[in-house]
Amino acid sequence: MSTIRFGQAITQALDEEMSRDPEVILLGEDIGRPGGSFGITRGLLEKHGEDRVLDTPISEEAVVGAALGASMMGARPVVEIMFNDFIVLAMDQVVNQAAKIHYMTGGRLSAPLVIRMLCGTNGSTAAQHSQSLEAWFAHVPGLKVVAPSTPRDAKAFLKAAIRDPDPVMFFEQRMLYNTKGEVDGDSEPAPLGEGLVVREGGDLTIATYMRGVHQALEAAAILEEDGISVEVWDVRSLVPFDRDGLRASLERTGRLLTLHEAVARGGFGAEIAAIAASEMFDLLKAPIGRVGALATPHPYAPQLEAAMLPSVERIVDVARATVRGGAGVV
Amino acid sequence: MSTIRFGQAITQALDEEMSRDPEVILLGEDIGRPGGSFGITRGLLEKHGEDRVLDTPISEEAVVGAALGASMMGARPVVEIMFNDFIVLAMDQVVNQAAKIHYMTGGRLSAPLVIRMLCGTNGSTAAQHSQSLEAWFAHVPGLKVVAPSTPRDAKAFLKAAIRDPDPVMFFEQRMLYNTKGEVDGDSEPAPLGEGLVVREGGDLTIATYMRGVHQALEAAAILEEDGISVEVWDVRSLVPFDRDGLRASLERTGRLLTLHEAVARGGFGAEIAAIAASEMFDLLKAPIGRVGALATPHPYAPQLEAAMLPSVERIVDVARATVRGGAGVV
Amino acid sequence: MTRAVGERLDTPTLVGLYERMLLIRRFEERASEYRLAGHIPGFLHPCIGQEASAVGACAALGPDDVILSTHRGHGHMLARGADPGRMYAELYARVEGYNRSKGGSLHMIDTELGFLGANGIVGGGIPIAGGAALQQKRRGRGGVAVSFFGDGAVNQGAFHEVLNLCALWSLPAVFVCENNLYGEFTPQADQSPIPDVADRAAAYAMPGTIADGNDVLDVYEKVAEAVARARAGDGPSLVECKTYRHRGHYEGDMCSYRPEGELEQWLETDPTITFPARLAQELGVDETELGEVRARVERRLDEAAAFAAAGTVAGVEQTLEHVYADSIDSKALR
Amino acid sequence: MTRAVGERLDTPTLVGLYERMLLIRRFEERASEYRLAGHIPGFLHPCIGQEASAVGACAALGPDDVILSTHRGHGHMLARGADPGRMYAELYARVEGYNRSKGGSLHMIDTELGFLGANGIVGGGIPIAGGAALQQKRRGRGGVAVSFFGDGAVNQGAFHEVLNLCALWSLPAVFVCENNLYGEFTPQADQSPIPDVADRAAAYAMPGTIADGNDVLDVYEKVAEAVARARAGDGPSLVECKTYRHRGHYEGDMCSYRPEGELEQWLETDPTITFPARLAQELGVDETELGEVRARVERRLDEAAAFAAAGTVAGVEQTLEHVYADSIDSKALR
Ligand SMILES: Cc1ncc(C[n+]2csc(CCOP(=O)(O)OP(=O)(O)O)c2C)c(N)n1
Ligand SMILES: Cc1ncc(C[n+]2csc(CCOP(=O)(O)OP(=O)(O)O)c2C)c(N)n1
Ligand SMILES: [Mg+2]
Ligand SMILES: [Mg+2]
Repeated sequence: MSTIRFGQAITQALDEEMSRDPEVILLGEDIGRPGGSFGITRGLLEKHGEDRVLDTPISEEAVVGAALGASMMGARPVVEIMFNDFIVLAMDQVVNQAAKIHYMTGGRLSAPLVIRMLCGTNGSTAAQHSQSLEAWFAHVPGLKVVAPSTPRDAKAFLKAAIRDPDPVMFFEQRMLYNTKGEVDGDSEPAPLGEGLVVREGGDLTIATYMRGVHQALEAAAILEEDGISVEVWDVRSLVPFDRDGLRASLERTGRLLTLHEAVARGGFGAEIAAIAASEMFDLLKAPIGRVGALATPHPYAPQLEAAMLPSVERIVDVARATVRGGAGVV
Repeated sequence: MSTIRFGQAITQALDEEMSRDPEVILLGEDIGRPGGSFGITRGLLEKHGEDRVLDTPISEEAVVGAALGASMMGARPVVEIMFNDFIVLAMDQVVNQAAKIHYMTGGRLSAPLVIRMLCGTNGSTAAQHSQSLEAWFAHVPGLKVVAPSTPRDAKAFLKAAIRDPDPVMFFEQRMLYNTKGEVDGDSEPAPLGEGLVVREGGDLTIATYMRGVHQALEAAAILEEDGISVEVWDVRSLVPFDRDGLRASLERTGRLLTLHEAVARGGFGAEIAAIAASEMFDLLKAPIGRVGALATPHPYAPQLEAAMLPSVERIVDVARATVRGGAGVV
Repeated sequence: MTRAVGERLDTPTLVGLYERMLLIRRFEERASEYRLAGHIPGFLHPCIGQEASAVGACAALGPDDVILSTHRGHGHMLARGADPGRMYAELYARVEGYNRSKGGSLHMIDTELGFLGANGIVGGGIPIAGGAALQQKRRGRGGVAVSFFGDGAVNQGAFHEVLNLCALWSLPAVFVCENNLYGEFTPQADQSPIPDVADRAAAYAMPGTIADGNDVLDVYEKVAEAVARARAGDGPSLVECKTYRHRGHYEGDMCSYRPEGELEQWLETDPTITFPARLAQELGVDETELGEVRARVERRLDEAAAFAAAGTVAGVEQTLEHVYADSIDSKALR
Repeated sequence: MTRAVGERLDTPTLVGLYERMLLIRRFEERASEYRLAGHIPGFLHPCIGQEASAVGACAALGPDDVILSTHRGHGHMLARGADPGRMYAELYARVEGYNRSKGGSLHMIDTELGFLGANGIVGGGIPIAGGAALQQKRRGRGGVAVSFFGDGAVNQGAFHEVLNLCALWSLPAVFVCENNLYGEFTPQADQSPIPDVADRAAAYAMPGTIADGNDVLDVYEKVAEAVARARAGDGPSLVECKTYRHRGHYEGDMCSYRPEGELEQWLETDPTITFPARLAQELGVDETELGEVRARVERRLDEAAAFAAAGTVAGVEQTLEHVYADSIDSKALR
């Protein structure tokens, strides 16, 4: 057991899986000797060789395609996409090809690849380097979508994703890279598809993921002083989604607030809210609170971006309104 | 007033707008002399000239980019994307560029272009020619998203979209192309952002768009025999979304069912459900029903595809369960 | 063209090439009929007229090689040796079909033959082929990956990115462009400023050659050269096959966009007519033998069609199968 | 290189080119300081070392021409004549900035100068440039569209699609590749099998030329030729400028990936040193005059920085402005 940064947990997962399975290969821009734009793959080329850590041209579509084709023939490729804003350049390979290959072929081919993507803002990174696009992929049958909030989960889920027989979209929020947490040395993969109660409470469930979990915990501490007891439920895996976990939490609290850094409109929080309002309606005692980014592109100016992004204050406000019977505010 | 097909309404809108404004130009694959894969632009090259009806190579990204660049300098381009499944190849130009240009530039540039896309299945068109991807674009601030259900709306909204100062994603469902309806000769554009009560009812609101409207009407007729009075509310414009219209309908019915051909998980129905459960919770007397395609790629076999797609029977079942107090079923 | 047909391959092999071309031709002609008779839903893009490029290219391949194809893929698949019965079964949407009725014409595969898929997206198979070539190289058994695509696809960004990547990494890929002069209803000349796709190879420092796409042996030889180069570790090549589709872009297209006389001119080099003529003339293959070939093809296709017609219609519970390869279905399928 | 500098342009113009290069150099050096001092959030990609290609190319343009740029766009913008004050104001995130503080370095524009934007997406500006060229052609006033991009961007699909489209339609576009030998931390040789980007022009039947990217006059002349061709209706060209960035990919990058001695070698052709030396040597421009240029640049930048520092911070209510160009905000903004 050691305390490491989120980014290091990713590195460890890659390293350990590469050591375990020679078919695990990495592809991405600048991931070779430079170790990637965020240093995640540092040392891996030296350790595992040039033919397993493939530094690519700036050709996102070809790179994802290369991973896909190799995966269909037995490789276990992990692609690094520097910012999820750039995955738009490879959407055909992700959405029309990788996601559908198993189904279209009646189960005869599959695409066990992982696409690791940085997401979220790093502060004034503006409109094209800050988005959180996970909701798109949850709408595409055939893809799995993972969004860890801690080093432990990042490591265990990335290992699971690499061993998973299906294409997995793996989101790594930039603001979490330097957060720390405990991780086992040679940890096992954790099964995808299970949420986690991170903090127990009786009045309100905040269903969230990635950095939202940390913001929710902060908000929960503030709300506790108000006498509002918040349960923080870490979604962790958008697809598969842990309906049972959500239900169990709502049975305890009866109230729901969804939270993510992605734009609220059409975000995955809408899906969670819809599941609750459809399948767990009888448990709901209050309007569902929704917190996400405002429906604008990311502004460059820090104060504007702060206004656009979900903040602990906004979470607290919406949580109060939800519990005290006001309408849910986005 | 004349009765024309949906496809003809699109053609008329293009033709009339081209006659009105010389800056309206068309771009797309095979749209020139051949008149497009579905005949929508037939005759327009001959009438308006080769320099306004631009038949392009198979280069979706360059084509959308061409429209975007021209629009930023004063043109009013309308792009035809043969199937919305192919827009994935132009996502950077749509999502990172066109959607954000106005905001990123502090309002100094804008991108008044329209992207017309065929969507939905035409029967066994399988996994890469059948999708309904409108929800993605509703999640992208800066885009407007329109999804008409009748020839009249198709014409009036396309005209509005062409005159609109922002990028508009315009969805045309394949199965509607041959449906007929009344349309004014030289009709005016209709403002984007208003839903429409297509049928009044007191027990249940079906919020839907495109072909869903027609299926909902069929279902409503069947449900009427059961004594269930259904209001069919045509969303028409996903962005801007008519919250007031939804609220007014829920005030009458107190129950909601969302319906679209797109995959239910993460579809725009989830956003509608979330809005209702958050902002109109007090109006809700029952779990929200959700009907959409199952979360699979589109199968080729007709009977499998029929099972995957929303059917009138499924709508009726979910509507009954909703009104009679059962849980909402996807 | 002037080289004798018998110079490179023996007579049975040459007759085999003819048989395969004819199988493709008749498979497609019958598919068109079966579609009109209501047995086949969805799209059909016949490759009638282009049989020589499919058969010539696949004749240059070995068992370890893999293929990525296009929307016009029946010919490539049959040329590779696929079973027309399972193909018709797929078109008929039967469980016995190659894709268990989930793919249809646009997504057909044969994993045993390394046929990794037709594709509904123009250019969509090219990146996958690049990845397949990468894995071939990693395997180190000398296998290559062949990517078929049309003249229209070469204007897609994917073409460019993948040729660059494969050349950069010296991957064993062979890019076969079937230039049939049209993308849908639009002539190639209205889609690209250069007539010869092969001329684009230089941008990636790879060889680009032009084959007479209606001459099965010319295609065979040019592709064989590219394959040899790839197997030797010398990297990818681009081979352009000049050919023509006799029928419409898809079944139902009336081809009103064609200049008069164009089809007629191409019919003169119809490979299913010119090639057996050469076999007869140059090698003395007689009408009896050619007649046997024709009869064998019809018998095979009779059986294939019967197999398809007798196939099983999937139960609707299968709708939710195969979305994911593991069995998380109950959780992920909503 | 051997042609005398005075052969083509008069002395004041040449001195002006120097001044503009120096303005860019000092703008970037100061921006780096201002960033360290905490005035500038977000990314900064300095173009230090590449001033000659920006200034040479923009010198060939007229008022109707438009420009699309990259993440490394400050130089292009200043070369075009933009106001360093409004640029710093944008970097400082002030309302007086070119983008009202909503864009920052990566998205800066100057609509009056036809500078239609830096871009955060590698290759993302190229398709927009194609569209701008289309509109220039439709306008019929002889305007061209210039697209700047790096050696890394030429492996993006967009590059290929757009060059094909523009050549096909004979659009008045000029594609200027600034080949600085690296994409981020990876050498060009590890990204493409051909060293000269200009060699890719042939794939689109357009001229491809190589300029010494550190020689402002060579760039000027090659780009001027391409512009003339475009204005004449003869279609697009590709001009490759061989150059080098002295600093890291972004501010903060320590350049550990560079071979020893490489930077030093390029410093010898630093355009902000070699060009004034030539002006002195060949045209007798004296140290006083050059000193005045330097002083003027510093004064301008002092004022620019002061303007930025005195700028207004947008109120948070402006967060929701400019999402849409019409006033549907209350409806669409959720
Ligand atoms: C990305 C994409 N764009 C457009 C289409 C529609 N489409 C199908 S086939 C075709 C023409 C392809 O031309 P070519 O590559 O020459 O192949 P051919 O049909 O001639 O064999 C087009 C435009 C598509 N399937 N995918
Ligand atoms: C689509 C996309 N992929 C990756 C990046 C990250 N990135 C930013 S600049 C850059 C290198 C670009 O190299 P080049 O085109 O040569 O321009 P230079 O930085 O050398 O000026 C990369 C990979 C990006 N911004 N966009
Ligand atoms: Mg073709
Ligand atoms: Mg570079």
